[in-house]
Amino acid sequence: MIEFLQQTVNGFVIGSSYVLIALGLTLIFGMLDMINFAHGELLMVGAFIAVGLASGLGLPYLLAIPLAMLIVGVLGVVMERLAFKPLRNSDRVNLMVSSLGVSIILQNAVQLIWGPDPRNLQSPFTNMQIHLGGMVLNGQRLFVVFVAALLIGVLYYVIQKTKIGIAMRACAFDMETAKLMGIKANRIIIMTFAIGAGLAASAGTLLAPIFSVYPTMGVMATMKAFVVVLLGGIGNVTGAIAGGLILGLVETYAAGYWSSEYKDVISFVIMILVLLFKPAGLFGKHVQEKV
Amino acid sequence: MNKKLLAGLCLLFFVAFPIVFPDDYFIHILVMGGINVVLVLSLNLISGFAGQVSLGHAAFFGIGAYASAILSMNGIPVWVAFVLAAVISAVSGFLIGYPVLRLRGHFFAIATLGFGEIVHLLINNWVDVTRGPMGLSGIPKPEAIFGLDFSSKTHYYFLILAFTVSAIYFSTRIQQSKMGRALVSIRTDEITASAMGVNVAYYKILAFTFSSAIAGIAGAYYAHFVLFLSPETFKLAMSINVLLMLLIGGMGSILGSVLGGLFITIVSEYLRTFAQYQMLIYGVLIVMVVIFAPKGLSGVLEKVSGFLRKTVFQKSQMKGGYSAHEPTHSAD
Amino acid sequence: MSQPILRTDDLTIKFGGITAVDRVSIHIKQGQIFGLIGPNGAGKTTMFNLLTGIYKPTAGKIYFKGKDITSLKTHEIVSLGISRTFQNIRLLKGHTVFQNVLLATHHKLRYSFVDALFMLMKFRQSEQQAEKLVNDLMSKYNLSGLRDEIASDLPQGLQRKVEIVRALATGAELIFLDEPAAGLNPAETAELMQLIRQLRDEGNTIFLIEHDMKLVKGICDEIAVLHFGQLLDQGTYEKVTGNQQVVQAYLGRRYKNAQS
Amino acid sequence: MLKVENLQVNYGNVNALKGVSLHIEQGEVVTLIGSNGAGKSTLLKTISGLIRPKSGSITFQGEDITRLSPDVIVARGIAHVPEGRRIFTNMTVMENLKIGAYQRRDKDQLKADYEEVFSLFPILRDRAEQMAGTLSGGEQQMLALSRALLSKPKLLLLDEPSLGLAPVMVDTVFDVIDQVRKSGITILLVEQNAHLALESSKRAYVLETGEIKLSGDSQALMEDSRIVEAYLG
Amino acid sequence: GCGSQQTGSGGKADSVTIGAIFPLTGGSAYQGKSFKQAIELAQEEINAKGGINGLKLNILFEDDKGVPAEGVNAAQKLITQNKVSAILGNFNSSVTLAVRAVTEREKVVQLTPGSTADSITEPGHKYMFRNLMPNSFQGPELAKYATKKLNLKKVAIIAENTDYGRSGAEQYKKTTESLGGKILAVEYYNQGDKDFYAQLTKLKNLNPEGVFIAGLITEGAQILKQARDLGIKTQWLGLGGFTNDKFFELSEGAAEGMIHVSYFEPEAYQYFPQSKEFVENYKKKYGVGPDMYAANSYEAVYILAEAIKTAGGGDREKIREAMSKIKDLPGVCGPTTFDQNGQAAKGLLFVKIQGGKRVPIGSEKDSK
Ligand SMILES: Nc1ncnc2c1ncn2[C@@H]1O[C@H](COP(=O)(O)OP(=O)(O)OP(=O)(O)O)[C@@H](O)[C@H]1O
Ligand SMILES: Nc1ncnc2c1ncn2[C@@H]1O[C@H](COP(=O)(O)OP(=O)(O)OP(=O)(O)O)[C@@H](O)[C@H]1O
Ligand SMILES: CC(C)C[C@H](N)C(=O)O
Ligand SMILES: [Mg+2]
Ligand SMILES: [Mg+2]
Repeated sequence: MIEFLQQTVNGFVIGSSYVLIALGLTLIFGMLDMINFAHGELLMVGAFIAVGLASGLGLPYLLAIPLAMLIVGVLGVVMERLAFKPLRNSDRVNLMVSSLGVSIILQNAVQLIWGPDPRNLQSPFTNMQIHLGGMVLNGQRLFVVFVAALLIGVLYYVIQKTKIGIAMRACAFDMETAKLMGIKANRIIIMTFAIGAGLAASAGTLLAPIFSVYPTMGVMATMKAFVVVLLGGIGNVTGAIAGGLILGLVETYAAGYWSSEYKDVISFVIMILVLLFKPAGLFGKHVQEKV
Repeated sequence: MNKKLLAGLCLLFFVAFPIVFPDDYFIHILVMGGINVVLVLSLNLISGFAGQVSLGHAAFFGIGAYASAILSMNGIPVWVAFVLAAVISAVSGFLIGYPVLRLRGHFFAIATLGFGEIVHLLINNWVDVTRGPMGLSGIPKPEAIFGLDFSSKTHYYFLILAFTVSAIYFSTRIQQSKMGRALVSIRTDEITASAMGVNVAYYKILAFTFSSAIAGIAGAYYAHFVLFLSPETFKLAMSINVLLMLLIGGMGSILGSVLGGLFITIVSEYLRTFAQYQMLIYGVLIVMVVIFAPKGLSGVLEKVSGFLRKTVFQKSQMKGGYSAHEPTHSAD
Repeated sequence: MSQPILRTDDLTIKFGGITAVDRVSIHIKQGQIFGLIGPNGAGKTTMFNLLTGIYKPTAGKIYFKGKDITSLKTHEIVSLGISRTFQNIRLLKGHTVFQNVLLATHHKLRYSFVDALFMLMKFRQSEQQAEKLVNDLMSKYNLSGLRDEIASDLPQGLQRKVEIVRALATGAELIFLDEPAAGLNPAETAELMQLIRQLRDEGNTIFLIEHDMKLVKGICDEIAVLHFGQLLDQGTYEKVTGNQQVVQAYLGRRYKNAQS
Repeated sequence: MLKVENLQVNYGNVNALKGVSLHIEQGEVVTLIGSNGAGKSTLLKTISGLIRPKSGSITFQGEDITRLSPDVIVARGIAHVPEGRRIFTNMTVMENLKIGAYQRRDKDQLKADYEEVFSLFPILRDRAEQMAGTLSGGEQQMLALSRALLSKPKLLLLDEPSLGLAPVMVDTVFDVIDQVRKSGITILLVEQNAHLALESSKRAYVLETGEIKLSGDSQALMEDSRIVEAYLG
Repeated sequence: GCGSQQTGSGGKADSVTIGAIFPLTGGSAYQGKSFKQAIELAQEEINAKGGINGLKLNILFEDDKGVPAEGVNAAQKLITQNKVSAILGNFNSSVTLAVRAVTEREKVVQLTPGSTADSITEPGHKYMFRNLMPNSFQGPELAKYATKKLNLKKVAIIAENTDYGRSGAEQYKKTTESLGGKILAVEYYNQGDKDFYAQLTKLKNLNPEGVFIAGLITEGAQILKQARDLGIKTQWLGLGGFTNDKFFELSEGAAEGMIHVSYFEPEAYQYFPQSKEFVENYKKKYGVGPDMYAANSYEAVYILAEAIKTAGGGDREKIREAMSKIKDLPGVCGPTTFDQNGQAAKGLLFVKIQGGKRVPIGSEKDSK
């Protein structure tokens, strides 16, 4: 029983980290209708910058998080200007390819700058263990859950309660008409990327103390984020939460009770099954095309 | 007529190449390029013609490779194994495509990504059959045929050339038949396609099945050429690379598929000179190509030849055939 | 002339809470020009979508020449001889007029994949026939000059015409036209009416949706009025326009005033 | 109120507008008619800042707005209902309306304005949470009009608002146009339905292949034989 | 034609060229760095001492990215274009095995200082050589040491789902069971996995006396950290892959007390008497101590140099002959003699991490 509870908590916690990874992706995915393969690399760059700030400049971890988010936010904007903006009117698939190019660039640029060695990011919570009725919880992991919840709240507010969220989607759908409505389209897109990249960086900096930091760490993150976003429904924050938690739990139960080799197979199978029965994801609205 | 002449000259060039220029390294790279070209042509059927962007193509390459390797290691002649590999890949393509092709756009892309990873993980974990991460070695070379005994690269070169030409021919026949028109209409607008009498589901599955079969043959060839297989070859990175080749070449274009496959293979090799900057430059190159040539190399070629035609030849109105006009659709 | 080519029985479709088409039973006779009018959102286009298999009805039946086609797929319905145009024109983007029309011959080409692969006689003959059919149709309806133009770049009027010719190229005998006169100027509309009459005279049956009452009045043999998904009235132009409810729900006072 | 002078617009090497001049006074309804491809939509797009003219000037309320960006022009008080409605089909009706009110800061007044729009077009209230893409053509037109009104414009540019509308709906739209005018909003109306357009406007311009060919009092134009033949049928 | 007739002297007669193919980018790049650094050091030393019998040693590096097909292309290029006399490589076993097909066909010696898959030196590959022990060696040795010396009878295994992890785990299991020990569970994970709570939670309840990690540093460090979080207290065991100075730091101290295999320890001069100069030079040049891959690849350059010397130049076939005749050639990791399959027998050490340092506590000879 304790084991089951512990596994459930494990799944929940790891699920929250997936939510965190997926948030920035679902934002850009939903608003701009593009598969951004560079998302995991933004996360990775965020982690490296935090390492640089914390161990290089000796800044406290809690300060390194927002700073890394800021810097990566700017990086996200630069990336959008250089690699995505010129493709705004072209086929979606070109955007995806461009993002692949960007991810290759970032991965290798980071390796050139920082070298290929894995690193650590120190956090005051890393070595904090909380015992709870036979279960053990790690401080940093709880911190992740806490910050994820906070960011989800903020993001949810931005998208649902502010006009910016709608404006983002409007720009994505029809830039010209969005402009006619008085929306400063360029600014909105810049903002979307800044926020999306900042969220990726937050995931990087928060997860870095739990896992380690190396140039290819983003690849897996991108994949997990895709699964989460699709499970929940593209652009849907509630969906990302559900998707992330489901993925976390499924993986954990699969590894804990069945076969750790096949845990990833199981999560992909679940994703595909969900899509077959709910083609727009668990929380996506499926709209029959009107002709 | 002109096009046929050009194609003939190209073929002549490629046949003559290893004889005139017997450099093992170039031949090797051309063989690798050939494998990629066949693979890109196969992806082009489903992603180019039918517009369903797949991120899991490496799976079929892998299935073909493993099927052929395992069969031939169990005593089945390599040539038979080739055929069986195609059939097995086709069947897997059908089984995977059947449910997934109902999904659209990004959903399809990510679902195929998921399937790609599933296949990779199965290859990795089904140790009894695939030897899993230990990899398969001891794969036989193809049996001697038509005076080719596959002791030298050149023999492999002619085999992949034959495969490539067949794949080009196959693709061209599809493109210039009702199936090609159906696929392109599906890519453009599924509802219109069905309202014009096209059985959308059927053609999608058919394209996916053909695509898988050809990818399977490419895989089988790879297995009997490199003579060693291990699961990490057949991962997302490879699916992405094939898709990149297709996009850089020009989605939906047969000529583009050929150009893209060769271009990326050769450029990657060339970039070796840049040592640690190799991948960085590669990334920049990809971004630049999509930005400056969004229709890929075939689009550029089309433009250039269109320009030449206009200015140099002053040729009037082109004859309107289906493939002659659609810019993303140049026949080979 | 009197045998119904198309018949619906209590055709119904619901989207969530909305019943877009509500127990509609109509029948269209062979060789008629049958008009469907009704306020915006009444369910007219949805009717077409049901009849062509794009939507599946929640309830009710559809019969084409007495055959139940309710559960057939869109492409199967086409091959029986029904084709359509779209309210928001759906020509294949970036494709020429010829390519657009040629697509419509798809279901008539009977060659197999092997025929195509080896370019056998059957393949070449079928393809030639299809091309000939398309060329003939285009010259018959004066589109030959536009053969190699990109269809979606043409002016509205011509695009609508291409869509109609494309529908014809399927070999359909029952043709659905969804607001064919929208965006056309009076001169173009007059030309369109001529074309539709010609189609009817050649033995086709036409089922059209239109808001341009001049056109409806000018060519429709029979008219059905849809309102909130339900059949409000059916009959000749005079009959339905005389119906107070129709006037109120659809025609409006300006129309009324113009008439009186 | 609006003054367009010698406006020239090119698409590549196509001359879409070849020196168009026109003016609209405060509170007027002015109609612009012309056949397919004459350049009517191009003119409206240039006014609202979507297209940069090659030469010429646009003055709105005494200020030059020729090269301002669309969002600034909206802020100045010009709303444009584009041809073909261009609603955001991937969003709900309500979200579309919110986008229309994007620049509004006056929350209380905005509430009342939503109500007003819903009373003009009750169907939109019923469909508020539905995806806009599932609306019928006519419903979409109503939405597009409402969306533009919610930006509280001083000048409304309407591009073929009657397209695809049921006769009774055309009535409604033109009634609304009339109401809008009465509420003090100036309107530039582009229409295929020349009859109606001329009827509901005071003055009109006729645009042919990028040039103003005729202009004057709507009433008078309605009797002009050239107009009758080409546009009134 | 195939290169059997070529001298493979890289063109110039006053030098010999060899190719080195390792992962310099991608997921294994952090290991590639060690290879490259040590190889460059060896090259410098050799050339500074006047080369090999007066022949200058050239080394051309290629990146295989850890991908078999890339390795194959690189090998083909080095062999055909650069006409290298021999090939040093690769790291990832799958790449080595794919490249082996090329070197066999082209008849060029391939010496791997980094791949451990057993099948690399299976019979039938004349040109393939290896100067470190295969996976099947360290698993059993560790198992013997753990069961006999450390008295760990109930052990659980967490293994990387690769050749390295799998064969390590299987061999360990077999040996342990044959010695009367018990394997409580074998859990696999994939390279790149980050969270091991699920597997660890399961293991925790089995109360193992020891847990054997058949993996590499990135994931290994995570496993240890996470196990500490979960309060698992056990004797940790590991393969040679943990012989990396980064490991302790990455584990944030959680590796303290772990016992693992090592093929090489800098400053463990009692075990590696030949390594003093190497260790000092390496430290001087790179500021850190060499890890086992550095040592193996450094040694490998000297092995090739010896073969070239015997062959009297860059002739590929002669180099192969010379290789097979090498007998008890002293090297930093111990003497090298290749058996008929090209496998050199080397010993191993057991080290315990104490105060963040690897302290040698014995060798395989102790459990004999
Ligand atoms: N796929 C769908 N999902 C939800 N509602 C739909 C869908 N398709 C149509 N509707 C609704 O059904 C009703 C009828 O729509 P339809 O398009 O048939 O109207 P119409 O009579 O053609 O109108 P118009 O003359 O304006 O084109 C509308 O209220 C529309 O919102
Ligand atoms: N984006 C564009 N690129 C190139 N040419 C264009 C573009 N948009 C319009 N044109 C051309 O400019 C001319 C004027 O077009 P415009 O859309 O302004 O006409 P319109 O009067 O609104 O016609 P309609 O009644 O069909 O709406 C036409 O010849 C058209 O083909
Ligand atoms: C860790 C290493 C000893 C294993 C090596 N990467 C191999 O695949 O053989
Ligand atoms: Mg309609
Ligand atoms: Mg217009």
